Amino acid sequence: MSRKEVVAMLLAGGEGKRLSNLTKSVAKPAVPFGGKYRIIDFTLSNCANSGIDTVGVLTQYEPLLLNSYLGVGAPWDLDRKCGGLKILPPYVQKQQGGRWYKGTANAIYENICFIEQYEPDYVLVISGDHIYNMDYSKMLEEHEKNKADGTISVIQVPCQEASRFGIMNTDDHNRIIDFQEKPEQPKNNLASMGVYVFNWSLLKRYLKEDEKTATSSNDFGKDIIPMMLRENCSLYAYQFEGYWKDVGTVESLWEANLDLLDDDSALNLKNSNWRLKSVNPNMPPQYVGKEAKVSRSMVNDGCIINGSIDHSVLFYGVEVDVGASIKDSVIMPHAKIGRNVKIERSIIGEGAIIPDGVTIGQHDGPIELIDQTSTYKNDIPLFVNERR
Amino acid sequence: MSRKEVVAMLLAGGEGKRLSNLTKSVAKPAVPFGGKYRIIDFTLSNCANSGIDTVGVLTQYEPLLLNSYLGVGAPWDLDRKCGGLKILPPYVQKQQGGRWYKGTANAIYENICFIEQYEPDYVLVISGDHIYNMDYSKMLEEHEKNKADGTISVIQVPCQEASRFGIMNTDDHNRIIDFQEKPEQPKNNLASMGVYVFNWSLLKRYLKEDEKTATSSNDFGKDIIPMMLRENCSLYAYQFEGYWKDVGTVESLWEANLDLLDDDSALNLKNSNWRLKSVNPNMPPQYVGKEAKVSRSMVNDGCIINGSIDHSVLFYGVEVDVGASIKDSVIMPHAKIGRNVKIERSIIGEGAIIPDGVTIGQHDGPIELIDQTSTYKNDIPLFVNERR
Amino acid sequence: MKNNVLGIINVTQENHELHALTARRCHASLPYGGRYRIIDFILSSMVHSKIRNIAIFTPPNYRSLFDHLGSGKDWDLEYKQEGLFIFPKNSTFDNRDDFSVLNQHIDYLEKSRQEYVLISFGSLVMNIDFQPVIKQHIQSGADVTVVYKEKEVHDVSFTDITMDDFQNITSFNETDSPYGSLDIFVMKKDKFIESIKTNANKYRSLLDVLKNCDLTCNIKGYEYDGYVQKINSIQDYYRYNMELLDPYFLNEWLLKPNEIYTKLKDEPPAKYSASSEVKNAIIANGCVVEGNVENSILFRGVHVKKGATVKNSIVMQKSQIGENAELDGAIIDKEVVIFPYEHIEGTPNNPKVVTKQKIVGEQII
Amino acid sequence: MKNNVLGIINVTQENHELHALTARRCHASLPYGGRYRIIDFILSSMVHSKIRNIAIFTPPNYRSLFDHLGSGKDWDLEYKQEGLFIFPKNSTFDNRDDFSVLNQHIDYLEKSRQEYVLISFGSLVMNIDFQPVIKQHIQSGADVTVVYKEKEVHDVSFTDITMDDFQNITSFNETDSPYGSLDIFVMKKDKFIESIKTNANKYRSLLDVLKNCDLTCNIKGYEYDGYVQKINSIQDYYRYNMELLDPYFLNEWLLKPNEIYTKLKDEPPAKYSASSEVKNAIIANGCVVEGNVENSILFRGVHVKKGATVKNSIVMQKSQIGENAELDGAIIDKEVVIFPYEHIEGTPNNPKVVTKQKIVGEQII
Repeated sequence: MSRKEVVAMLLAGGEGKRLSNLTKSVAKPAVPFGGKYRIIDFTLSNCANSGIDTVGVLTQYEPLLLNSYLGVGAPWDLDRKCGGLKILPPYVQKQQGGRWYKGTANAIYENICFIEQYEPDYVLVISGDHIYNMDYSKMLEEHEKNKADGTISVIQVPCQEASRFGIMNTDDHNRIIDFQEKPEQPKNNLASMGVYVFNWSLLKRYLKEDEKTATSSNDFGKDIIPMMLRENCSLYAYQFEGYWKDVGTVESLWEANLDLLDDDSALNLKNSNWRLKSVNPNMPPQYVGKEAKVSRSMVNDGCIINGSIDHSVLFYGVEVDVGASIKDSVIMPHAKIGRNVKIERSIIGEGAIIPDGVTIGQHDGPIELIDQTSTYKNDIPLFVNERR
Repeated sequence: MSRKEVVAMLLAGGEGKRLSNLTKSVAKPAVPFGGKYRIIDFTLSNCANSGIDTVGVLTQYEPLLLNSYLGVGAPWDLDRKCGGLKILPPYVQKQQGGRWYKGTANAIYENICFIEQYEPDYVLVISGDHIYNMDYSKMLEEHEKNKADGTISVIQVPCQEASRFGIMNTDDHNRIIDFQEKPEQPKNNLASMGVYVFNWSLLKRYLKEDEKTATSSNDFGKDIIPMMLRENCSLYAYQFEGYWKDVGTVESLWEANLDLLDDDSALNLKNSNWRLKSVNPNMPPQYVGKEAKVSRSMVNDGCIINGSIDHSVLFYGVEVDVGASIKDSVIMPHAKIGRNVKIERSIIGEGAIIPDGVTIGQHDGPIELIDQTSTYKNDIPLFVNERR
Repeated sequence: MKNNVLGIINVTQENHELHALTARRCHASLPYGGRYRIIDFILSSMVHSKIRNIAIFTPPNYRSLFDHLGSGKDWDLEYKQEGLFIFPKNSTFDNRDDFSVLNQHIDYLEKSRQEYVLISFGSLVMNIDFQPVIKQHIQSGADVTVVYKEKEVHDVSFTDITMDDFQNITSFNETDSPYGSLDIFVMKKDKFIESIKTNANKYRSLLDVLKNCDLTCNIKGYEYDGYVQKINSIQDYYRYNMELLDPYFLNEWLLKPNEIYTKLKDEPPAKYSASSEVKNAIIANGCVVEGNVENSILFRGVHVKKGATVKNSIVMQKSQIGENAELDGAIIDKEVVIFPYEHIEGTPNNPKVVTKQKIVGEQII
Repeated sequence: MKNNVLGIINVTQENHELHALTARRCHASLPYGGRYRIIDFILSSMVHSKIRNIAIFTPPNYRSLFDHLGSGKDWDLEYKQEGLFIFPKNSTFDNRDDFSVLNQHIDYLEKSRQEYVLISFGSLVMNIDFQPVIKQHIQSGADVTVVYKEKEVHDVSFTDITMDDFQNITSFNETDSPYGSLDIFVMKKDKFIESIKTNANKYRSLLDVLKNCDLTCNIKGYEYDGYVQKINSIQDYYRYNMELLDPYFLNEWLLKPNEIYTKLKDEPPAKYSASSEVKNAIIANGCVVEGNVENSILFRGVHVKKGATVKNSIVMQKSQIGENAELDGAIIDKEVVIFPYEHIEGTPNNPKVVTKQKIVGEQII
């Protein structure tokens, strides 16, 4: 086994509770995004495009679909002879049964052996829940230049939102002097993106230390980083400029999808030097019919559009019948939208069959999410899932 | 998703307790065999060579190495656009925790959804613990010809061993009239090989029925087959001729390895029409030195032989130093055998480093197994595992 | 389950009528239907018919075909021993000489384990299940089985065949027969090899042999009643692409359970801007549509800029249609750049072809 | 982590001295060391040096090389966009004309995203880490960096170079220089493309350009002090293979941390029977040894039958040595059958070559 300079550990066990029924049977990183992707495609493509070829993916919640989506990593060029993508589930023992990772730090702790076999200098800890294109190799360069013990990637957030994040206070050289996890009174607006680089030998020591602490929640933000700061480790902030979003809620998921339609979006999917890689199902090209109207939208292979679409994102194989109109919405794969259906400000779940004439969502209403449990007047099911 | 005529379900969760420390950290199907293979290569190659391209592999005990060995099935040509190899572990839920499959039948029951998506006519149930080359398509032909509900593959075993197996009693047309699980007084010597073909629609009914029975051990041999016979299902025996071995014990594993050295062995590894497929690590060719002697043996890539080898099987990367002699033994990958070591009737575990001058095993003794726990005089460790 | 048939696709024959589109690629790799290459159709049909060992004999200008097919993975043809094999013809061979190129690689045919061969000559667009053909061939005991169709009005390029009442083919030379051969043959591999070896000097192709043999061998027909296209001219190319805009034909290959495989790429979904107007169009991923598109087919990565109009046209991969440019009745090959305000016009019977990587018009600075 | 270098392996040049072994394969696909092909060495060296976009320019008889390399997966070169690209030379090109074949595929060079090229001409057997070469090239600011070695007695086939005290190369034409160029060059891709474009008509190769240019450009040397072989004759081939039986040389490629990749096959382990006698031999998987083997190299799937003796010989894939046959000083190519009791003898200076698929002797029934 040859050495690797960096090993990436990708936390992909998120339940995504606030994504409601979208994560009822899939882990959050596997939620469809952007017309043809799944959320985890962003971080995996980031690794591949940054030249990191060894990625451990830590799964736990509803891993079946995610596992089969990831396979051996070939869609992200991570099917490598040495290293590559490896799925690291918490596993079941006969006597003790199984249990989930106790926290983000515990997840890495439990896989120390996996990391050790590559004798890395650095470990990159990332999360599979975020939408962003980032060249981790630049962050690693900074980390090396600073001779840091750890580097945390940060992004400027609007001040009023700062209290939702872990906030960094840095000196003039970007060295972190103070870290507040979701502070009520944030001292500034530099939020942690949950992207960490650590010197592996040092991190290993802290992980072991943390594991011994019974009261610890075994979390990077709550335990490891504060402990490192207390002990005067040199932690640096690396400021990221660009699009970054934690799609943790139905609203933010909807918003991030529609952000892609903005011509000035900082998130460029067409950059041939930073290809967003994904599993590509084989589908015929889309057909736009004689009575169709499509504007300000992204539409994927396999769609058949006979209605009108405005400011919306349509995934694989969506069919929109005559007279239907879709506005400010996200339509997940293989949904069938019946005649004269009106959809606005909604997310329509995978495989939904929306009966003729139905109206969903309204111009000034909240974001509607249509899934298997949604019903229409008198409990008639609105979502008829024909796919197995 | 297109239909599949047959789906194979491969039971690969075996603990292999009687294989002692060989299965301490790997599932039995992943135990090395035959100089370069793992036991599960046989059943997976059987599937591929029989034209079965959809295989669910049911794992549970120590699945990590097995999972990474299986990947997406490419080494067995089972990396297919539709179907292919899928790993089906019992998985952990947050609230309930995880639990193992209750029995062989329960393992299939829990994966009814997996099978259903292919709408198969037949399900082939096989076990990853056995050494044999078998064309399942011929068994399926027989099954169709008999218009059977189920077909069980059988092999003639020596009468004195019959009580270790499930024994079939058949009429003149090979229809099973009676089944005895490990009978004290076997009525004949037709033993079940644990290879079953069932009509899927019927099996599904019986699996559901069985699951409702609280007292059932949810096992094919103990519960499903007897229930089907009681209810007059037409079950047929399919007689297999050829080499078949359940390598359940250290002795039988040792024996099956040495069986390969027999020039008349019914198990042919060189048959180009029935290639035994496997993960092939990249290793240089073997080097046989000036003072070496090799006879009646199988030696794999990467070995460096300077001692003498007789009637033995050497896996990848074994090094045998000058003056060492190995007889009637199995040497697992990357073991290093020191100067003047004498080994006889032994299995040397993966990565063992046997110090100079040691003697292991004797001409008329039991089969010695050298593993991480083995010690030599005064508790000096005999097995120095340098591999991570 | 297991299939005992070796697939052979011989696309070595060139067609000078198509020269404007095939000067820098071979016929079989012509882009088709917004996303495919012509080879995808026969190849996918073979794969769905459970043929998993396939040899493609290509003309010397095979690089585009080769780049398209890669390892065969996207057609589910990546196997350890079998799978997809590509044998390019040396440029010194005669264009029509099928037998000598086969003869050159006869060792591949001899080594393969299959008992039968299914041979397809030429580049047909069809989605056919070969399993009933193979089944009929084995059950009938015929020496050769030939797939044919009942001809339609515009089917002028099929070899006419005549048959007796038992579907035995009695002649390949008849004119005005209602039946045309698709030049798809099934036979025993041994017989095929023998035929190549004995006839390589005398005849140029299997069809030549069948035409000239004394017909003591038993040749059976198999009728195919599905949709099939044979593209022999620029007009054919234009018409058959345009037919896909008719939902009937679209269904024939879009919605059949046996999908047509093609090379998969990491292209983002197509993007439509506020100013786009699109009617009756097939549009592939990676396109950006800011202008008007009507009765047209856009391949992957085409950019139709603001104010541009693409009408009754076919635009291949990565071409750019500049602001306010107008196309009507045009076939725009790959990576063409049309500058703003340019007009390109053709008719269905004489579509205007703009060749690969051409730059049309001058930049106005 | 990321590497900004495009690898180019140009193996278009043929060598008539090796004709007995290269009549039906190209030089780069010569079997070597029991398990490898010559191309494996430079290719693996590039992969271990983190170069992941590699083009191989091959002669017209490239099929054996092509079958060997497949999709590049076994060399860890299967990527979605980059990886391994094979460009066969058309048979009409002049044998020594490197530039025109590169010029023909200049679009590939232009489209690739890398900033530097590392070009290797010829088929060297070596296990080299190119990363220090690339690093030196970038840090030195040289226009071109050339890898050279201090010549040993039998190194007659390297281009002699002279250098000043700062490793600047001052001439490529010197004879009797103690240094020989390995014809491995690092330069900016743009400069390389420019050089091809401007010199394709005037010069035939990069080396030609360097030899003839006025040396206003700065050419630096990089000394390689590891093991390297350049196989230019049957004697070289024999000697360099035999050298592997010396543990010192064996270590150089067997035990280095950067393994030499090659095509992986499902061959069972080698099998030795009760009657086998083997001394000082390299033996690949799939062999069956029932006779005597001494000071020899057996490739995959060789069968040495009872009573046969293979001494001081090289036997390539799947050849069969019949009962009581005797080889000494022989090179037996692939799939040869030697009948029982045949004797084949050669000497280290004049090894006896038996060509591919030949059958030697008559069957005694």
